[in-house]
Amino acid sequence: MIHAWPAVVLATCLIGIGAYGVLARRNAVLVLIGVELILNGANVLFVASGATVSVPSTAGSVLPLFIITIAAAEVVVALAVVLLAFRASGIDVTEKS
Amino acid sequence: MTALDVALVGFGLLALAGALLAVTTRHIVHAALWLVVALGSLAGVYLVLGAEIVALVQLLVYVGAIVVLVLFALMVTRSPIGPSRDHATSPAHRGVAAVIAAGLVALLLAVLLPIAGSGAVTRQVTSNRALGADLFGTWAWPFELLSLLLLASLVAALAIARSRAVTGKEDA
Amino acid sequence: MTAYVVLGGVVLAGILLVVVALLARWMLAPNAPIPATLRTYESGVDPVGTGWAQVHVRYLAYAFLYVIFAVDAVFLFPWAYVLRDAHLGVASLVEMGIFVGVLVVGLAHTARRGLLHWT
Amino acid sequence: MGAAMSVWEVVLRSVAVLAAFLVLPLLVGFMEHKVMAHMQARLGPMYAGGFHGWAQLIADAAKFVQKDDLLPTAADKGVFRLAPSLALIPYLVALAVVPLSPSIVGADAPASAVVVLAATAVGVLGGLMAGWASANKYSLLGGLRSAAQLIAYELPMVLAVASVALAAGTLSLTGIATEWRPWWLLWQLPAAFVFLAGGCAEIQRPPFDMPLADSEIVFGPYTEYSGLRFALFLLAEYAGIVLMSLLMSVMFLGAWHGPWSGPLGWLWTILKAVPIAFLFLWFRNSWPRLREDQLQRFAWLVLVPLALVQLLITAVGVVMMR
Repeated sequence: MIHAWPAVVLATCLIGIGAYGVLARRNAVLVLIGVELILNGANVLFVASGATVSVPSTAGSVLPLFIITIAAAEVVVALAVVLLAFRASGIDVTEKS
Repeated sequence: MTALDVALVGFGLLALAGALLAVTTRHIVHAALWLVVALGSLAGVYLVLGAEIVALVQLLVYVGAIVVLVLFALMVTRSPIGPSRDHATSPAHRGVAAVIAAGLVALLLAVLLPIAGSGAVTRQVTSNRALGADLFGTWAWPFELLSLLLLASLVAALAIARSRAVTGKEDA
Repeated sequence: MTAYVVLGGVVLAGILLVVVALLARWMLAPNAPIPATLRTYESGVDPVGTGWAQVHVRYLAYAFLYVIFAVDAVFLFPWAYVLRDAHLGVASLVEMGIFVGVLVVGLAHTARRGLLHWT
Repeated sequence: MGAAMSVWEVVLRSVAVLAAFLVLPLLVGFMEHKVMAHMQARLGPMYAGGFHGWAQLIADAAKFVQKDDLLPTAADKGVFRLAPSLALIPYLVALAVVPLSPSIVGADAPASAVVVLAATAVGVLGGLMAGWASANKYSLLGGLRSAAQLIAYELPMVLAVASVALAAGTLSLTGIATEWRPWWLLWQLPAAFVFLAGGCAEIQRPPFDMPLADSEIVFGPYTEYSGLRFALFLLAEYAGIVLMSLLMSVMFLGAWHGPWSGPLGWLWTILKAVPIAFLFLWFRNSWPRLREDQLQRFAWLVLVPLALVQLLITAVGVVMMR
């Protein structure tokens, strides 16, 4: 037996914290961290509803998998852009390793 | 409170603490590491909620791949040890952000809590077999589309990361 | 899912191991640091600048590749349960073939653009 | 494993896993001392403990505990302190789900094969954190190399594990070993090769030890570590050899399948793991280090395509035989 509301509160707070991170940060990577928290809040909601509905359903597990995939694609492109911006700011990041 | 509830609340509090520190710390690399704490505890939350595959994928992909990529990006750009003031926003800015975030939380709670209900229900454990059957049956088309999305983002990211336009030189 | 309770116990045991080991060190080991031993080690030469140095962006290309393929690999796991299924088996083989095939195009593209060759 | 498990059983299982985690790496470490010595026409340790220096590593541990544990001034103290545990504990978790026989297993998780992969993926952070927090250029470079290498070789390993999981139709290591048939030795041979190479790179042993590369970057992410914290990293490396050998044995060599496998199954699993551990030691003595870019190219252009071909062979095989 489990209660649904703690998971809902957790998801909501994660989304709130993520939103704060997006709004209050200026570094692009830190903004990205906020976005990840929001996406995870959504995942918690999906998994929690999958676990507490009366009829068994797998959507609560499939959709988080999709979200994680989309998050991966989003992070890859976002970080490429961040890197480009960093190079554009005139700092040479091509120093030999 | 049942044993599952206790476990859920425990992991949840840990996740919230990690998330809060991730968005407030002044150490840039620490922010990514606190994100690891948050994401790892969320894997625990998913386990408590009976979603085994999601929990393991969270660790494998989110912690093992996405956060590592973020750390890479931080380390090839600028990530000195110690607090960094370059990116700090003003207290007023942060205050406004906090108010908006709190409003968002209140709004979502007002909508979602009544739906969640307050009684204890039986936990549904997602069977890995049923998950596979639905993924390749019901969700086949979105699944295929995801491969195109991944291809597009890979090609785009490599093109951006290697664009000559900015540095004017090609190295590698 | 009870197995995961044991895994939780194992993680606690691991933390306990580290704590006990460090406690033993705290009791047994001397602690007499001098500035020279606490300085960053750079092969006996005086350290230059701070510890942070910019390193090559090329490492990022590998990380990009890995993230993309790691999520691809995720879908292989549920597939293991489906492949023997009488209805979905062949269909899932075709679906997975297309999915992986699209990503292999990405890998081929990366290799063709020479990202895996250093000069 | 029953649905209800008493607290005592959980404690007992955790302690048993911890004991195995502490003893087996020592055995492998001692084996390395001796094997390496004899391959180089030496005797290796001969004094500690009397008989052929069997207690050498215990003596080493006692020495490590008594050494001054330096914390560089410039380092990020918290992360620096935490990194060794983060490198060590994932291997402990992974070891807990590896079965020695159908009944002897620390935690029989339904998707234990994925648990192993998830644990090793988290372990990547240990080296990266150590490298960054040391405030040392060699360390940072080593940490980045280490993470780049681990993620590059994690992928072929995931694909190889997926191949046997497909063949067995389950994600449980116990299930995979139960379904194993002798002809899988041939059917899953490419996957076994990919897993062996990936495993060797995963534990950063020569010829895949670029992150440490003592002649180029001192000792990579561990440059600034001394005393006990350094010993924890070493323990993680040898625990890695144990883990990879046992996994090879369970997934590709049939684990407890063999004569008298009923009562002696666990012995078969271990006996099959020993030659694999020997291979890891042999590699170290025979092969020079690869170059950083050769390493990445080998992973992406040899192992990954090979593993994908293996996946195709496995999948078509499963569908045909259904």
